[in-house]
Amino acid sequence: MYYAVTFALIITMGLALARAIIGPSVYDRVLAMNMFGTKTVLLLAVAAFILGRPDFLDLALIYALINFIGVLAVLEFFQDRAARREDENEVES
Amino acid sequence: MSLALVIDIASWLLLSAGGVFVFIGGLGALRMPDLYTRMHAASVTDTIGPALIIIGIILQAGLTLASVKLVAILLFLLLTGPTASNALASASLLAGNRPEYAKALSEEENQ
Amino acid sequence: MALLELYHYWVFAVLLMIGFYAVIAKLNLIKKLIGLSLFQAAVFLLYITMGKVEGGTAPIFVDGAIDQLYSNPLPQVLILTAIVVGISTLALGLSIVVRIQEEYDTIEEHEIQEIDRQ
Amino acid sequence: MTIIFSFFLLTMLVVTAIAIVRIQDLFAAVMLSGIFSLLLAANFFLLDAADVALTEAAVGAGISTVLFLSALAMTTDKEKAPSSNRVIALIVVTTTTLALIYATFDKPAFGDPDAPIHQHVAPWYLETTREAIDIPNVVTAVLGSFRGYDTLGEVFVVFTAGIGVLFILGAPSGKPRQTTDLHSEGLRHYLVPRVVGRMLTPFILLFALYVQFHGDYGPGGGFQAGAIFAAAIILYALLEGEQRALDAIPRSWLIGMTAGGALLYSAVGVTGMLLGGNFLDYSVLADNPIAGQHIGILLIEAGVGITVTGVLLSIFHAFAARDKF
Repeated sequence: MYYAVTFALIITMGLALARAIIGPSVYDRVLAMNMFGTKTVLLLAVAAFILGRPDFLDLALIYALINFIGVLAVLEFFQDRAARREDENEVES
Repeated sequence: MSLALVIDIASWLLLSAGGVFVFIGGLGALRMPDLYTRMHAASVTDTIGPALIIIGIILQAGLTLASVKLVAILLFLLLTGPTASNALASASLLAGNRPEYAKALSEEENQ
Repeated sequence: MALLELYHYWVFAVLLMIGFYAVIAKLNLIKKLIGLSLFQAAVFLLYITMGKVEGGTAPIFVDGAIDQLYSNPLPQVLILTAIVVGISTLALGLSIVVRIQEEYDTIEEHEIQEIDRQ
Repeated sequence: MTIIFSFFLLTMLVVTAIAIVRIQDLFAAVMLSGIFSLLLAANFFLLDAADVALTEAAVGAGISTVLFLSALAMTTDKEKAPSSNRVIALIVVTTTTLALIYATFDKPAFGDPDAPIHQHVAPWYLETTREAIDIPNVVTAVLGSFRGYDTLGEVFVVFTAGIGVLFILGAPSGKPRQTTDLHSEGLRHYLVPRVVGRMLTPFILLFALYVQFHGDYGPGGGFQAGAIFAAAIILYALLEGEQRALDAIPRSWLIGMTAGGALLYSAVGVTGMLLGGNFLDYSVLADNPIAGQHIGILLIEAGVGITVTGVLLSIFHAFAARDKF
């Protein structure tokens, strides 16, 4: 049964990857990355049981925590860029 | 029917339902027409899918340390997933991207 | 099935060369650094692939298991440290790129060379 | 069955790599490298390398994305010219790929237990770890004790790279300072992420400590814990502004941590010498050689963790401070 779930996860990872490559906007790519992260967490959790080493769930746990940082860094980047553009516009006008 | 069999069947049902939801979410994220509908598909299934799959694994693992870790993973996913979607949507709105249906509505009003 | 067994090595070769292509053919310095980290990742993959033993498990002893096969710990040790060293050297490269941007106002290699010629 | 999963994951890895190189938008390339790192870690996990996957998880998904984004913020996020000498480069790359693939036919089959790599040193490590060190995680045993010299060298490389970044970005840029102080603000406009992030930060710190001190028994150790600890502080800096993070751990502390961890590592080695053993021989640290090994590994892992945290945070603050000029 784990195998069926793993296949579903891997196919979904492929779909998310396609979305990340197509884009078109930067937000789509961030969305795809976030989705991909969640799927990886689940894949690692299921794989820990397939490999028979449930003590390796630490890995899935750390992904669940760290993946969030990437999204926040992107937000900060957007905020920064928007503020910079405003500054430039003020200088021009 | 023994209890073990019932638990097995329940966990299989949960796991396959989770797999189906995750797959539908992936399909939605790829096929939907604009950012906000894609986000809808991805974020909703990103909460229900992991919940079903992880509860399914917990039923298999029983009362062990692994289950505690799985509950922690589920909690963190349930916290961070919607938060990330919310933040992303508000960032996109602040940057001036509007949903397709809102654009369509305002066009109708103008006519 | 016999071909599937070599697939890991082929992926290594292809990844290595994709990274190498980015380093030699791309003009943008940040793109070159991304290519360098792809190159690095390919090498990591090669080491870890070689350390895998069929039927083995991660080299962390399982309580009470007798005759359990374990994968090779040595490549894992080398790559574990290499990943952290990799991120530090990547940061060093990025900081040099930032300084180049400040001095030349561009990070495209051909534009930098033009400015240098003047 | 896992080999079929690996097949799909590896194929996705190649597709991602090609997309990274082809895409012109550098921001998209950074996003895709985040995905690349996730895929790589999943592959490592399926190849029995739990420790390596943990390191890649801690470094690849969080810290390297943050570093690339702060570099992009200071430079540009669009690549101008696509490539130079494309044809020659493609010919070189294709020939080399074909040569490498031809060479793989002589390689021992995937997972072959009789491959030359598994005959020398590795079996000895696996056997001796039980008797001489007696901790379950062989990777930590090899890293901390058997190959302690090697790890000491790596710690000093990390240390040197950190110092290098501080030298390069510490110099004044000569441009006038902007009035808007973006980084001191943090993500003030995003209420929900701030609340959730504040809730998560202590858990990440706690988990970093767990990874640090549980490294003898499960996947973990100083390198991973250092990266996770730094990631937690970076999360705090992103949410509350860089200044608040600097108030929590000031720059002088970071410099102290960078040097102190490496010095702690060397000091353990020298102590072993003073007690009559060899450099980095922990057996003499306690009456019982095995207990001595445990103490030694614990101390050097702490040293590694402190240095890695110090270096990664110094690098982050150096980039963030530069952005304000």
